[in-house]
Amino acid sequence: MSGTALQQVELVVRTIAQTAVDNEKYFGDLDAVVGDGDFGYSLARGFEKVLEGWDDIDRTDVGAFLKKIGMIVTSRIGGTSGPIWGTAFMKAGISAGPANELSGEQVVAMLRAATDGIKARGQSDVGDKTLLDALVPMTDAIERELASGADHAAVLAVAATTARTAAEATSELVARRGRASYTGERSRGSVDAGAMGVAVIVERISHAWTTEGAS
Amino acid sequence: MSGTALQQVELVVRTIAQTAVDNEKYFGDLDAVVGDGDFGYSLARGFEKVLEGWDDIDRTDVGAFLKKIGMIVTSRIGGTSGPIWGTAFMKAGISAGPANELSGEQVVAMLRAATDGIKARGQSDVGDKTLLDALVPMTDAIERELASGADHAAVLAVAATTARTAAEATSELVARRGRASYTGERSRGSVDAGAMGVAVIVERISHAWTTEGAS
Amino acid sequence: MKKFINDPQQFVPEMLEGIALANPDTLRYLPEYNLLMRADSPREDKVSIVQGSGSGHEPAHVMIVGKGMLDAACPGDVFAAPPMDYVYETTKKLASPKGVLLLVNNYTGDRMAFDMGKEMAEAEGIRVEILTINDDVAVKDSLYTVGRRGVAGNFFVIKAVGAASEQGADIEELLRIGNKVNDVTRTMGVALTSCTPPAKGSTLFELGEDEIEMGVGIHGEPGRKRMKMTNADAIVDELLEAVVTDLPYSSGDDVALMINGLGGTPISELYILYRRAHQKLTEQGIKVTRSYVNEYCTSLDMAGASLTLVKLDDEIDALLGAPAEVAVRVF
Amino acid sequence: MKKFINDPQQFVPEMLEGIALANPDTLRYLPEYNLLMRADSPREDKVSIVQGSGSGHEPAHVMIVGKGMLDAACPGDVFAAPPMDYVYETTKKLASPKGVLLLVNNYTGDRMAFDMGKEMAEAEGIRVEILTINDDVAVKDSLYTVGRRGVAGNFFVIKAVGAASEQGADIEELLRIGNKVNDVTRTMGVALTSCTPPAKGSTLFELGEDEIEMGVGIHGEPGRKRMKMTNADAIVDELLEAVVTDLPYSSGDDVALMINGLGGTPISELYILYRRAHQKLTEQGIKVTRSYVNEYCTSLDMAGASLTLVKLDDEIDALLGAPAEVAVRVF
Ligand SMILES: Nc1ncnc2c1ncn2[C@@H]1O[C@H](COP(=O)(O)OP(=O)(O)O)[C@@H](O)[C@H]1O
Ligand SMILES: Nc1ncnc2c1ncn2[C@@H]1O[C@H](COP(=O)(O)OP(=O)(O)O)[C@@H](O)[C@H]1O
Ligand SMILES: [Mg+2]
Ligand SMILES: [Mg+2]
Ligand SMILES: [Mg+2]
Ligand SMILES: [Mg+2]
Repeated sequence: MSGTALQQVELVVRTIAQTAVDNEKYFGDLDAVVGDGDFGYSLARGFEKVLEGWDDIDRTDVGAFLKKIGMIVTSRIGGTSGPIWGTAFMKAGISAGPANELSGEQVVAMLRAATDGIKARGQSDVGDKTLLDALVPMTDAIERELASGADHAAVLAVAATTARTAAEATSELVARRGRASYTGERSRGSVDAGAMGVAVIVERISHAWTTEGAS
Repeated sequence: MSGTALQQVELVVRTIAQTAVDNEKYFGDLDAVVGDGDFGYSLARGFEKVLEGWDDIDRTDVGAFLKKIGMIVTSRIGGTSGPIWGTAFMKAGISAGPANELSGEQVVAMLRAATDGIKARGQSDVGDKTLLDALVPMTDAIERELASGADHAAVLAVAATTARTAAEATSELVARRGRASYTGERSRGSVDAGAMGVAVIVERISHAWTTEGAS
Repeated sequence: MKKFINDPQQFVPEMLEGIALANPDTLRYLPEYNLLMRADSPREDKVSIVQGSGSGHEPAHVMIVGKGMLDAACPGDVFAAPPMDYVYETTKKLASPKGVLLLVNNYTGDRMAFDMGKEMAEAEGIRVEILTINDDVAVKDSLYTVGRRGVAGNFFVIKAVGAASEQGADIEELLRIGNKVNDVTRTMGVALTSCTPPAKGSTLFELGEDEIEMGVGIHGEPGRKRMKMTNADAIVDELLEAVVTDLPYSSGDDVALMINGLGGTPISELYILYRRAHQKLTEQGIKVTRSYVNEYCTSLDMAGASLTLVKLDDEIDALLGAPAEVAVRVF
Repeated sequence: MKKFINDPQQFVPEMLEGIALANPDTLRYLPEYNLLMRADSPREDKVSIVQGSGSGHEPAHVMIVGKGMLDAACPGDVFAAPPMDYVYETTKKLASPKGVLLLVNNYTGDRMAFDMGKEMAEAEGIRVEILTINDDVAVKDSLYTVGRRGVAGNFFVIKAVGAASEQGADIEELLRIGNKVNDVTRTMGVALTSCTPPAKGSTLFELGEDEIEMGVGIHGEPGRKRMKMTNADAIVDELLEAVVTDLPYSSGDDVALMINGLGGTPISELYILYRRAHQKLTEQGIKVTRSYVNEYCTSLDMAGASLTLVKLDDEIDALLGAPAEVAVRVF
C-alpha cells in the first residue's frame, strides 16, 4: 500500500474495526471458555460506532485521528476492553502527534506507547495471559523487521505470523489478570481471547495492506 | 379365597394399598400427560399410612373397618384423590354396616354406595373421563356375574377385564372434570390416570384372591 | 433433575421450617398439619384469613402470611390440595369469634378438601366462609368444565381482604370485598419451559426448543395452545388481548398491572414484558396506576410469566395500598 | 435460547425502560447513558450514592435505586462494565455539594471505567470517592490475581451507606461505614446450571446433568471446583464452612444471613438452604438475627444460590434496619 501516512493509518483502523464486527461470535466464544463471553459483543458494539461515524472523525493529522478513535472506543465499549483498547489508541495518537509522515521508528514508538498504556491501565504485563502476550512479541518482530530493511508488506506478514504464534502460546499460561484469573490453574489449556483477537486482526491488516493497497 | 367377610375385605384393601404404593411412578406418569403428575405420589403417600397403621385399624366389623380406612385416606391424601377415594371407602363402609357376612347383593350395594359417593363429592358422572369410567362398568359386570351364579374368583376375573377395557376406552373421551378438563379436546388420546389406576388395582385383587386364598 | 433438595418427600416440610426459622418473632409453624400461622393469630377482633392450596407456587401462599395478608397458610404437597384434616385442624387453630375466611383457588381437589374441612369445623360451632378465586382467562368457563382456575390474581384478593380484616371488617364485608376484587381480576400465563416436581424427578411435560405453551396453568397443566416461540412484545400482545377483552377493561379505566414470574424467569425479563404491557395499555387509554413485577405465584422452576389486570376503584386502591408485612421481602 | 426478549441488543435499555415506566414518580431514566436515578436526586444535603456494573444481576443494581438505597445506577451491557463516559456523565448528573460515592464491585473492567470516570469528573471540580466491594471468598486473594470479586454481599454495603447518607453522613463517614460493612461480609456461591447471555444466545459454559460448580462467580466464571451434585444440606455445609472460616465468624457473633438466588432457582429451594444454614450456625453458637432469602444479585437465568454472612454490631444492625424503598418489591 502506498498513500499518505493518514491513509495508511485509516486503512489499519478500518480493518481493525471491520474485523471486530465480523468476528463478534468467534471472539465471544473464545471469551466464554474461562471468561464471561462478552469480549466479541463489547468490541463489535464499540467498533460499529467507529464505522458509523467514520466520515466525521477528525482527520487533522494522524495523532488527532487516533486520539478521537481512542475516545470513541473508551466511551462506547464496556467491560475491560473499553478502557484497554481505548487507552491503546489514545497513547498511540499522543505518540504520533501532528505527524504527516511516519518513519519506522515512529511506528514502533506508537506501538510501544500503546502497549505501555495497556500495562499501566491494566496493571498487567507480558506473561499475565492477556492481549499483551500477542501485542508485545508482535511489536518486537516489527521492530526487528524494520531494522533489517524489510518492506511494509513483508513486515506485516511477519507481524501476523508472530502474533498468531504468540496468541496460540497463551494457552500454556495461567491467567493472572482479568476475569480468567479467577479460575487459576483451570485457565491453562485455552488461549486468551484478547490475544487471539489481536492475531486475527493483524492477519486481516496484513491481507488488506497488499490487496487494498493494490487497488 | 375363603375366610370371613372381614378377612376378605382386609385382603382387598391391603391389595389396593400395596398396589398404590408399588405403582407410584406409573400412576404419576399417567397423570402427567394432561394432569399435574401427582396422582401416584398422592395415592402412595396415603396408602403408605394405611399400611403403617394396619394392625391398629378398628376391626369391630366390616363397616367400621372401611370407615376407618376412609378417614385415613381422606385425612392423609391430598389433591383430588383424597376426598374422592376417602369418600368411596367411607360410603362403602356405611353401606356394609355391622355385617359379618356379605351377600353378593351387599357387595354390589357397597360398590354402588362408593360410586354414588364419588359422583356426589366430585359432581361428576360416567363419561367425564374419571375413575368412574372404570368403576361403574366394573360394578355392572360384577352385578351381572354374581346374578349368573359365578364364583368369586370368576367374578373378579371378569371385573378385572372389564375395568381394564373400560379404562383403556377413556382415551376416547374428553375430560370434563378434574385438572385434565382444562385442556379440553387435547385430553382426548390418553387414558385417564384414575381409571387406569382402578384397572391395575382390580387386576391385582383378582390375582391375590386366587393366590393368597390358596395359602 | 438438579435442585436444592434433600428427600423429595421433605420438600414442603423443610421449606416451611426454613420460613419459620427466618421469622421466629412473627410466625408459628405446626408441622403436623403443614400449618404456618401468624404468632399473634387468631385474634378476638379480627376475622382469620386462611389460604390453602398445593405447594410449588411460592411465594404464594406460604410466604405471604403476615400483617395485612394471611393469618395462616394451609399448604398441601407439591401441586396437591392439602388433605381435608389439615384444613379442619387449621380452621380450628385459627377460630376467631369473628369467623374464619378460607380463600380457595378454584380447583376440584382444593374445593373438596375445603368444603369438607369447613363442614367439620362448622359442626364444632366455628363460623367459616369460603371465597373461591378464579381469575384465569385461559380456561373458558362452561358447563363442561369445572370453571376457571385461580392463579396469580389471588394475590390481589388476599391483599384486599387482608387489609380489610386488619381494619376490623366482618366476614360478610370480607366476602363482598373479596368477590368484588375477584370479579375485576383477570390473568393469563405463558410457559417457556416445563417444570420439575421434586417427587417426580423429571419434567412434567415436554416443550420443544422452539415451542411455548400459551395459557398454561400453574401446575404445568397444558394451556390454550402450543405455539412457536416469538419475541417478548408479541407474547405480551397476545396475553394482553386475551386479558383485556375478557372483562373487558376499557379506555378510562385505572388498573393494577402484574407481571408475575413463574419461577425460572429472571426479573430482568419480567420488566421487558412489563414495558410492552404498560405501553400498550396506555395506547388503549387504560391507565396503569399500580405495578407489580416480581414472582407472586410460581410453578416451581418453570420459565414463563403471567399477566394480571385488576380494575381499580377508590376502595380497592386503598386496600391494595394499605401496609402489609410478609416473609417474602427485600429488606 | 427461550427468553422474553426482543432484540438482544435492546435487552438492557428495554429493561430499564420497564423499570422507569413502573416507577414514574420516583425514578428518572436517561437512555443516553443507561442511567436510572431517583427523581429527587441529587440533593444539596446528601452524598449521592451510585453503583455501576454489568447488567444481568437484577435486581442488583438497577432495581434498588430509591430512598435509603442508591441515588443512581449506571449499568453496562450484560456482564460488561459500563463504558467510561457513562460513569462520567452519571457522576456529573448526580453531583452534589456533599460529593458522589461510587460503589464498585472488584472487577478489572469496572475498576478501570470508574477510575477513569472519577478522574474526569474530578477535573470538573466534583468531589468523588470510590468504595470497592469484594466479598467473594471463592477467589483467594493473592499477588497473582486481581483480588476477590464483589458479589451478593454488595447489597449490605449499599443498604448501610444508603441509610447513612439519608441521615446526612458526609462522604468520609460513608467510606468508613461502607468499608466496615465490606470487611465483615463474606459470600460464596454455587451453580447448578449455566446461564445464557441474550446476545450470545447459548449457555456460557456446560455443566453435566450430575455436576455443579462450587464457588462460581456471578458472570458465569468458573469457580473453585466442579463437583458431583449432592443434596441441599451437603451443599450448604460446604458453602458455610468456606464462609464461616474465612472471616472467621465465631460463637457469640450476631449475623445477618442471606441466601441469594442466582436467577433460575425458585424461592422454595432457597428456604431449604436457609433452614440448614440457620440450623448449622445456631449449632456453632452464631446467632442469626437478620435473614434475607430472595434474589439479590443474579446471573441471568442461572440455577444456583449464594450464601452471605455479615457480622453485626449495633451500628450496622441499625443501618440495615433503616427504612428503604426500591423498585423491587412485593406490594
Ligand atoms: N488487566 C488487564 N490488562 C490487559 N488486558 C487485560 C486485562 N484484563 C483482561 N484483559 C484482556 O481483556 C480480555 C477480556 O476482555 P473483556 O471480555 O472485555 O473483559 P471482561 O468481560 O472480563 O470485563 C482478555 O482476554 C484479556 O486479553
Ligand atoms: N370431579 C371428579 N370426580 C371424580 N373423579 C375425579 C374428579 N376429578 C378428577 N378425578 C379423578 O382424579 C384423578 C386425578 O387425581 P389427582 O392427581 O389426585 O388430582 P389433581 O392432581 O388434579 O388434584 C383423575 O385422573 C380422575 O380419575
Ligand atoms: Mg469478557
Ligand atoms: Mg394430579
Ligand atoms: Mg394435584
Ligand atoms: Mg464482561
